Amino acid sequence: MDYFFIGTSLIKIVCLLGFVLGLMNYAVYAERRVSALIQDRLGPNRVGPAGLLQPIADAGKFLLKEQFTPAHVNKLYYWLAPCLAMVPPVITIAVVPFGSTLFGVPMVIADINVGILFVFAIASLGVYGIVLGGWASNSKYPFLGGVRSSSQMISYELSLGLAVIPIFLLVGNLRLTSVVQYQIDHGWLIAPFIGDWTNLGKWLLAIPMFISFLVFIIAVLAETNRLPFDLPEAEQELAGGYHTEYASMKFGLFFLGEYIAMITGSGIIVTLFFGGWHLPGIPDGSHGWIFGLINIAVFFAKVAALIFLFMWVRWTLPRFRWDQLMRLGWLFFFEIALVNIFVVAIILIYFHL
Amino acid sequence: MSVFLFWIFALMMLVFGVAVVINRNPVASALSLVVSFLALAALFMSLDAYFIGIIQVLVYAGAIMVLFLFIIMLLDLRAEELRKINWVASAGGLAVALALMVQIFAVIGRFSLAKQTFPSLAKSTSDDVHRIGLLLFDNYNLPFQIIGVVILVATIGAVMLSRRETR
Amino acid sequence: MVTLGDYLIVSGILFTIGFAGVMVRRNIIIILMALELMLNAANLSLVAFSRFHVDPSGAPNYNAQVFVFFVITVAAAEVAVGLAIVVALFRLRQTTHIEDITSLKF
Amino acid sequence: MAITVPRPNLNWRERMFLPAIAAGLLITLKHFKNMILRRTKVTMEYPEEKWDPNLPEHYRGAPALVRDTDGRVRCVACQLCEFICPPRAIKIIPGEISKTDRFAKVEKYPEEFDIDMVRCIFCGMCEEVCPEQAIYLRKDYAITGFTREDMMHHKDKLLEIGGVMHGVVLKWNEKK
Repeated sequence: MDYFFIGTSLIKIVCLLGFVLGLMNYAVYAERRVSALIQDRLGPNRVGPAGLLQPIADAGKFLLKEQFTPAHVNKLYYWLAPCLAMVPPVITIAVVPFGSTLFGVPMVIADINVGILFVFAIASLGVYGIVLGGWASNSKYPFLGGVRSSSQMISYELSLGLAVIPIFLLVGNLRLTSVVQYQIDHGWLIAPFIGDWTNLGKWLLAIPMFISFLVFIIAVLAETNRLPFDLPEAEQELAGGYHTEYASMKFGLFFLGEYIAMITGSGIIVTLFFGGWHLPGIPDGSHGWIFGLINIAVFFAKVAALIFLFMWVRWTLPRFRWDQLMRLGWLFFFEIALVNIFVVAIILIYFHL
Repeated sequence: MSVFLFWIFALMMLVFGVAVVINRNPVASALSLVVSFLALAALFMSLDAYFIGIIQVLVYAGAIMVLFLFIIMLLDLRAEELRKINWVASAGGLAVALALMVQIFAVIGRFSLAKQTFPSLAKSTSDDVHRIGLLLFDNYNLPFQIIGVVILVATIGAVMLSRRETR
Repeated sequence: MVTLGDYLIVSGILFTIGFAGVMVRRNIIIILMALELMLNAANLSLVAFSRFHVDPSGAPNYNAQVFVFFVITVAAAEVAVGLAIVVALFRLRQTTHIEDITSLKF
Repeated sequence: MAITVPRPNLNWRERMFLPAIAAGLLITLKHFKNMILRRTKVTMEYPEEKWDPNLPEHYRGAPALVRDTDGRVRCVACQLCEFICPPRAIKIIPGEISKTDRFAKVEKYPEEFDIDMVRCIFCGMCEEVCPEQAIYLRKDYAITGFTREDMMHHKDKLLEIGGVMHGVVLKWNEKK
């Protein structure tokens, strides 16, 4: 047993988990502030300076409220569902490389060779929390929310998986660290022509990569139940959807699970399309621990920017209707992602990239 | 350590496998099956088959079981819980199953290689996705294409079967 | 140390559980689930054999893992069609109990 | 009768929806930017920032009784305000001024004058109807209390809010 490996892994797990949980609380705060600013309001600014202690107040409120269990629910599954909703997004963070190296230790908890498949596998378990919550509540609206959620997740997982195949055609590896390394060597995948301005093939490649990015980000929105696709919890139609019967910390777990899923999704998008922790001109952690810290900061800055994008989209676009959502997923994004793979393959062969 | 983990996951898989069969509630059965599959994926990983383990979680736990749950909820099968058990038929079925188990144990008991431990691999992090991909597109190209056709046929069949009769 | 036999025995017990489920239960959906258990028991022994049969280069024999891949794919197709049939049956008979579905023609 | 709204025929560019989505995103971004740069008018942040300097001339806040420059309560307990008050928030118990008093011609004074601020709707009718100009709606708006009893403004409270008002005094004027 390699005690150094175990020790550093434990430290990384504790630090990353703590950081992400903090980030999650502040994502809730940021959501409220951003939504307020977009709607010409001010948002929560009472608790602490500029309202920065609001997340702590919210957490305290969640914890101190009565743990209420309705009489008509299926007790075991009713209590199990919120935990199941929270766990998968937290596990997924394990494979995301959130920094280069710090004191020679790679800044990723588990650098496994099936990285992106692991992400999809665990993310696909996220549906159980919602479906179970809807079913165990034994009530109409939560049940409809759960059924909607399961069909939505099955539909959009296809686009999610197909959208990243072009990347792995380029990289030739499922390991997320090698995706980052490829982007350091060949330019970010959202704009592969950077640094290689005269190569026509890279300019052509930018088009399918952008389509891939669009499909992926839309599928992530659908997977995390963010607003244009938040049909499982549509307040106006389903009175809150799958968490209608939940209160206090059980509701809090559903709520925070959604935000952690958003952070994880942003982290994966950053890793796949925006070069992970890489910023041109900044060396990696092997040149000194200060650069290692800067790399981590760069990664989380990119994640924060994407979270802002998610919030911006949420407070701009209206919700899709149910049949529109299904038609969009099956008849549009699925096909476009499939064609995209062929286009990328042709470009790769023709230009010998 | 690995022995300990093996028995933990094997027991988990078997216990939840039994739970699939004996649960009266179909939703509870389906969820037990998910846990059983997750433990099985862990066993696959203990055999250094990372790709297969992840595919197991992705396809079985993530897609097939969600489909099962979806159908169970759609059909609302809770009413079936109250049915009486046919004890004679159940005992007969169990007897046949036990006979099968005894037979399997006897075969494994006589299998001389079964007492050996697993040989060590050359390097711990072999790129199994790469190797499986090469095999799949090289040696097993025709079966792979046939599988594609099978999935297409299954998709068409599922769509045809679940379409409502229009008169 | 864990031997090949341990994996085979666990796989055998799992297969038996699935078999018993098919024999004992009378709900089509549970029977389909038990079938999945049996398929997975076969997968487990295939992967165990794959790991046991190490090449001279020091890599496991991936042929068996390719088979497992095929089994999983076919199982997915089978479940899709099977559940579609169950839904169609349920529309006609309002039941998923196999003792209620005894006639050959609807 | 149902009216069928015709669906507009979209051309291919509108059918893509992407330009519309981008335009929508730009609109919300403009709002966000204007808020960050403090170009948008927003709700006043009340306890820190008070409305007082900007209150309009005839703002109708809490009703109050006023004294005249000699320190006399101008109210003569005619009970017109009690009569006119739409939510019946005002309750007056008049008291008689004794014949020997200097102000015997006034006859009545308010022994008790209660305004229930839970009921008051700040309509200003009491101010309008008062013949003695004894009740005014002042610019107090932060009227709070923990109980219903706290919200009951008694005579001394009303006089405290009201203060002294200059101007004509009719009945209390000795010369008239």
